[in-house]
Amino acid sequence: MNKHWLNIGYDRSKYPETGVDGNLVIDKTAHKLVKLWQGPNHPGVTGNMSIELTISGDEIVEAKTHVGYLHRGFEKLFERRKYIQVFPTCIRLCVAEPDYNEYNLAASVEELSGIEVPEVAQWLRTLVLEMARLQSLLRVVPGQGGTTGLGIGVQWGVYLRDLILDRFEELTGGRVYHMYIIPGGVRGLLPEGFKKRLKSTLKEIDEFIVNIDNLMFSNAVFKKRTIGVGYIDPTWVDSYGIVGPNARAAGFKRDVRKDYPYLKYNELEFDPQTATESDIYTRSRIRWHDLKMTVDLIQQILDKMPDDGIIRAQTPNVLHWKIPKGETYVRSESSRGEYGFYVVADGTEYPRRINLRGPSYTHAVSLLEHMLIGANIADVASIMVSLQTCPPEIER
Amino acid sequence: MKETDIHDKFLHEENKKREVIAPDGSIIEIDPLQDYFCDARPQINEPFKIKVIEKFLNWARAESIWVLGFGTGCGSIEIPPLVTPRFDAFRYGVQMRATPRQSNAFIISGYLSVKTLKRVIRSYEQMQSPKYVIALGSCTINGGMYWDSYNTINRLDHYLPVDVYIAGCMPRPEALLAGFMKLKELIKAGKAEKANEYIENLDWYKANQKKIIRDWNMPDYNW
Amino acid sequence: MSSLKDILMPFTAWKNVFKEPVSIKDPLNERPGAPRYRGFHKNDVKSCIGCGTCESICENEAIDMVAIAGFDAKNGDSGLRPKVDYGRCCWCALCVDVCTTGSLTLSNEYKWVDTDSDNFRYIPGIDNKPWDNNELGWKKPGNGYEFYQLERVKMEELHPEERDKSFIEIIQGYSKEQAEKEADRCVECGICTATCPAHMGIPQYIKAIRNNNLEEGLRILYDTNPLPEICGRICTHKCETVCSIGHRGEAISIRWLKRYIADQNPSEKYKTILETDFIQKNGKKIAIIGSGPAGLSAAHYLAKMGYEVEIFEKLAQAGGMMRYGIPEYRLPYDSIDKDINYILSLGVKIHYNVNVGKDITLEQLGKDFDAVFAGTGLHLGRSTRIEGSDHKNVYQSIELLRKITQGEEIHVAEKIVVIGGGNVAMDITRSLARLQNQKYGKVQMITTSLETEEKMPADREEVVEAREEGAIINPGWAPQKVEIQDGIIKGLHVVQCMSLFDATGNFNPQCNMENARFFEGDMVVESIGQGMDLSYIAEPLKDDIEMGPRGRIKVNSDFQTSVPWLFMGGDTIQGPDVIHGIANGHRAAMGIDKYLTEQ
Amino acid sequence: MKKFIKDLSFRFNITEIEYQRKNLAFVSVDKESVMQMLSYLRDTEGFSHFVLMTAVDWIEDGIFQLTYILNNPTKKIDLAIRIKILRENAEMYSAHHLWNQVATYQRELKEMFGINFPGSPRVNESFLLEGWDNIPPMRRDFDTKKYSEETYFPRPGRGTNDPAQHMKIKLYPNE
Amino acid sequence: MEFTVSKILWTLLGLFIVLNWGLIMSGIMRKIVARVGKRYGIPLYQPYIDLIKNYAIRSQITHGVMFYLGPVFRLSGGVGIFLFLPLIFGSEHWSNFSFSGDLVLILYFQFFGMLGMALGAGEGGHPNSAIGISRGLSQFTTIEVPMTLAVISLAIQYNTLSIAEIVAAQQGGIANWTMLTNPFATAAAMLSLLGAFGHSPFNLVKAPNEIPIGPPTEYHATFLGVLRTNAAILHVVEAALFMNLFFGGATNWFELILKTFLIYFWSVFVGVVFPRFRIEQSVRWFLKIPLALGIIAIIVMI
Repeated sequence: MNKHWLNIGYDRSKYPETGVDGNLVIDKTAHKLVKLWQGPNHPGVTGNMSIELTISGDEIVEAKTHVGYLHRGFEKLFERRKYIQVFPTCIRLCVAEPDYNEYNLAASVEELSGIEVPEVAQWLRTLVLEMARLQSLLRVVPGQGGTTGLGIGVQWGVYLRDLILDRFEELTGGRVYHMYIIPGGVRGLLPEGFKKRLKSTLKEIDEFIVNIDNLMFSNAVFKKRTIGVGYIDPTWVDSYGIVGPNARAAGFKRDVRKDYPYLKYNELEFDPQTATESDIYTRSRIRWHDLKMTVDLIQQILDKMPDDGIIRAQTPNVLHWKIPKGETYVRSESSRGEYGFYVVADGTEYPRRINLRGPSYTHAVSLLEHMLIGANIADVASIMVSLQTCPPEIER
Repeated sequence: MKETDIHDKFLHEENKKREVIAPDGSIIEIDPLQDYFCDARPQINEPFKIKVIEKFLNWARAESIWVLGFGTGCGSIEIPPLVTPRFDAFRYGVQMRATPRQSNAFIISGYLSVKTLKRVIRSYEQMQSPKYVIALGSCTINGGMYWDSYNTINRLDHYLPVDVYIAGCMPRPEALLAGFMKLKELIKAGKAEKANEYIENLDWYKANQKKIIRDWNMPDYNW
Repeated sequence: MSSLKDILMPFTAWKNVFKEPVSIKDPLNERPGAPRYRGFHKNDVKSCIGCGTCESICENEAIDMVAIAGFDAKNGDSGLRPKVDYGRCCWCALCVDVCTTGSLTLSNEYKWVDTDSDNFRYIPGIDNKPWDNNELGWKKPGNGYEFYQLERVKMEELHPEERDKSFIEIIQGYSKEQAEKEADRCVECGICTATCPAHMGIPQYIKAIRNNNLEEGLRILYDTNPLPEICGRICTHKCETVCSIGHRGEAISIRWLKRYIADQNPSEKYKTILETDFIQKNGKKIAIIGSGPAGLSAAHYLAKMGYEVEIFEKLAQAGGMMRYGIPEYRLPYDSIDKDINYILSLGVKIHYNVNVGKDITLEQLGKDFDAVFAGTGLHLGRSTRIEGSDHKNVYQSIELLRKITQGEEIHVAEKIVVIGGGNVAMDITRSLARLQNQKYGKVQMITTSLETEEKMPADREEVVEAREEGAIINPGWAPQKVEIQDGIIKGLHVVQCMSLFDATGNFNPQCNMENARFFEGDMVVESIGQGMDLSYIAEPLKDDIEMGPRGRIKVNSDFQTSVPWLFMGGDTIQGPDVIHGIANGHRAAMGIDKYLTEQ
Repeated sequence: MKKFIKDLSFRFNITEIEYQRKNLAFVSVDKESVMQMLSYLRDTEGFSHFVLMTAVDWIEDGIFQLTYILNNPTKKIDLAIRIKILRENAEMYSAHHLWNQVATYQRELKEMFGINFPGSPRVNESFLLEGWDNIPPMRRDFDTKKYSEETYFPRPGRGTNDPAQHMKIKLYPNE
Repeated sequence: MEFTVSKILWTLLGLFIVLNWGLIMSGIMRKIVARVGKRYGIPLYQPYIDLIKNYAIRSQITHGVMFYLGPVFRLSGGVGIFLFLPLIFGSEHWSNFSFSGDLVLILYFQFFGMLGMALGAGEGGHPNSAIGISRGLSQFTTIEVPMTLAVISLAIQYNTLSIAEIVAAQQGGIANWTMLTNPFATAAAMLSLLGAFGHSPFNLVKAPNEIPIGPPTEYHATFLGVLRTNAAILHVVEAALFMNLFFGGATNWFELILKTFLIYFWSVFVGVVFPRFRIEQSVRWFLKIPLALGIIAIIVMI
């Protein structure tokens, strides 16, 4: 921590005091603390969630995450939908990157029923998943600047994300909810001229990567706001279930694509970056590296994938598709980290249970509550965005 | 169980009637729901009597729509594209505001869980009239994807008066812009008086709202 | 920490101020959806058959099937059309992908703003919408993308070389895996049920196969059809002609699935499965004339209702045309016996070799029994009445078939010409071909018909199989004269047949006399339809019976004639085919029950 | 993997083993030994990453199945542990002391299934729902469609026809 | 200083022009910022419509008397500066009520609005308002320090506290502008100007992300209209003040418009590309570089 001669009262007598168990002792009747709600109606909160802050001055002494504003009872709804009907439903589990839901559902259903996905469909899936990561990162990387008031980067990023969404629209017929990776395969081949258009979009993104580096990562004020703030201790990584870029920024090289290769990731060359500083800046920087890597991956996919072929394995009639009894856990690497579906099939046309393990579940609840203690209220939004939380996947 | 009893059951400790000792030693009885909130029954806000002036004001209202930045559902993911270069809704006088007090349009971006609905109602009531509600997507019309979910409402018009519906799941930014255009049309024609409709039928709306929001914990109308 | 670079670099962002903004100039009008975009629904109502598959796949119950003025229910079209609720739709387009006919598509239009939430519901294709003529939008993807198998599971058949000498059954039947795979193709729309004359619960028993619950399947079969073994082999499967899967692929082989259920259930368990071990008798007696499908069907349902049923059969064995008209290679006698034996086991008595009208009069039956059901069928052959058709070697197919069944020796010439294009013609062609093969070691059959290849009434596979077995099928010729030299048939003169019906729809063949051919043959078989023999209805009674058009007896919807105790059904009334007979028998049985209970 | 599970079954009473993939196995153990097993796996076997825990309602057997999925990031294998507990008065030992995020999972399970975890922090606070006074919604005997229809004003004017029934009415009403 | 009817009318006319220029200027600035973000941005007249819209809101909630008075104080702060600020050098009509000690009064008025706002926002009862205003006050205090130092340096340099005289001393070409004659004071003041205009990196007070949206959280309708009116006036007069003090003043309206635009643009230019400081960071920053520059400016002048 930087000690500064102007830091008057930095060493002020601590209020509240630290108790024997190491937690702060908060006397809520003392009327010295202020309750402050961040959210749900708050531009600095990702999605629709809220944090109940107990503050003393500018410092947070207690934080409680409140979720459930987006709770739709998905897991209950799945129980009364056939497997094919789960497919359009499960996408809405996370609006930022819906494709990982599609893939995880499809992969688990295929694994349980023993279906082989055709070659070209696997490539298309890989492409779509990487495009989904790209569009998500295009929102999140500049979004970190946005939380501290650097709105320009967000403008550029969201514009480029829109270009990716245009490509999605061409390929899948949907803008945000693509509904493309269906159990058995995918729902269409690349349209005419798609590769060319995607590559020109990638070129624009290359330019953006440089621009955002200039604007954000070599920005004195941004550095000041983010370096050393929102530190995640490496020991927390396992005890709080931290995955993805957040874990990589803390020095753990965890990437499902590398560790448990799925689809065509075995045939692609990439190297996820790690760092050890583990603050907001580093996490953001890791995401920026991911962005570069994703652009590169898409280039590789486009060059390597076949152009034509069967796009969907013949499945049983989807109107009454019974999956044999069994359980599985299928994971993939979303832009936020390990994203998994735990599927229990009971031999009927309806799934017994589909449970989502979203990275935000641990990041935004237990970890965030822990990280916010002692933070400045102005940094809450930055910290939350740096964890890249996505409330719908917590609440489902 | 009667509905009031249900609401009482979930009444938070800090909202219950109690006695407190004032600094001077006197005992004051407080009813937080009455004392801590503005809960006066709202009044209908008549349009300006002189037609020409009202028309002019309506033009201004139509050309300056301040939207509350409250992303209630999936549809909120299409708000950033709307206010960024691609679609640039600023050109049409649409701007985002962070506080309900200064906003006059509320985009209900898709499904509303009961928990959010409570906050939405509060935010809506804090907005100043004339205020408008734009309902986005299937979920607000008839439940959409979540028509059989135990935690999402099916019909928004039972809880809030809605000016414009936009079909889609989710509607694209262009559709949203078209919705704004429609809203502008309505405002300019003087037809967007749903805020008064809400006040006229306040009891009906309140009954509907209270039917599903068990954890009510606020006065009937909170400004 | 913060170098000068960190302060200056961000200012590079200002270079954008000199660039043209990237905003879409007019986002409201400039941006159509992508060619594949999933927008609002379109429906080609003409090709839609209202099967409701879109409704059943929709996870949001967004689609209602509603009746539309101007689209009446008819064979293969329920008259319903989907109505979409945009308060539910999630634009997943599963309804498009599953649509059996491909009529449902999505346009690429996506803007729909309204002030009234009740407006977001419409019937695509009926209610006019701005996007009705949008060419673009989501359509069924190709490249192997199907939600259900469009091709049938192939039925095991004997090779032509194996089958063309003997009368053993050609069709092998489905194995369990095959049957389940075939049953899996069904989308449970139920369009077929209305077309089936017996209105069998087809989707239900197919579902029973999928669930491997064949006992349940048998129960469903017997609800409407007491001859599943027989029907499962030789039914004319009108249901398959309307099957919704058949619009884009091959119809479900409903008939084979039915047979699968019947085959898999052992006959000794029938009574237990169908819960007919004990039937409460009601003491009333019914006589049934003829043990064809109609008679057996009526007997089954009446017996099940508790009536004493006695069947009077002219021939030595039960089954009527099923036994005597259909060759064994299509319908083995074992199968007939299995069905008939079950019906007899319900307490139905059968009197063989009793010719009503000769051995006992119809009036007598009317007096002895509470009601009489006559399902006498069409057992008289029809002649072309062309020159030379009275020769002794010109035969009626129906008689030949009967004789083959009865095991009588028949005349089999070396070269045979068959006239007729129906299933019976194919039956006799193929039977004679077998006999020729046995006798001469080769097949020399020519079958000709008035109808052209496309319009031949015979089942397609019959024609194909007949050809596989060596017969020449040469349709589209009108027979003119049987060439007879020295009392021996030399062949058949034919001319090209141009059309069969005139403008008013009456049968009036037009021929092109220029184009004539001569089919060589020593024997001619006529197979151009059958006639009924109603001679058993004797005088006093005959006057009481009202006749309908085309020499048929008039019956009401309960198959009751104008003589209250006399019910008639089967080929004499409707048909000719088995399933109509079964349906008639069932209906008549209920009519008899109604008639007797109301008395 | 197989060898590892074999070793594990010497230490703990493992009743069922299913190998779903080469790096994912499901094992069933009894309720009593699960906490011991979890801490053994975490501390000794390197299963340091707690992936998820959830419950499955097997209402026909009257049990809840609790599933803990653990991941070994170095060996890259997953082990799922299944425990069956009685549905009535369902209660399970809390594992919040092993991983910090477990408390959240347990809070959700308490709310959604009604499984109690005595000692787990904030376990009785509502997590996703607010003002819920019905049976826990994720239990299979809770009918979400019925609840939704009773509570949330279904829109009138909807009605559908079954094609087969409709054709019967139109084409052969008496048969 | 004479209070004649014509003087008052001229002043009101000036106020009207300043208000309009303020609104147009904010429109232009937002368009420029939009361009950096690669979009077209609002129509130029959007601030007018927003203003009319705000006044056209039908219902209003009040939280008490101070809540009412807050915007009024704020407006009087802005108008106060205007009243005592000579706009056009040498013009009889456009020098308003400037007098020999107007600089001190203006410095006071700068703070006056903020204080009024604090009272009103406090009564609004919203925690965000309260936190926002406490941040605002602490930041503003630190902004005032270098600003005041710069002014003192100027007072030493020109030996006067009258703006008109300071402007007069700068006439006769760029070389005479304070910008060149007293660069340290100008630098200190220009840096503190960044804070005064409330653009990033010093806009945590009203930051939408960290604390939505600070003091005006509860203000709406007419209140907000008044605040926005004030903002339009304030932006021009603050810029005009700096123009007078450091950039040679203006001898005609065109010069005024150009110079105020450029001065205001300076804060936008910096603000667009930097995120905002946390409040203690910005306080620390102001107490470092601008303060040092201010002290140097004084030392140099002495």
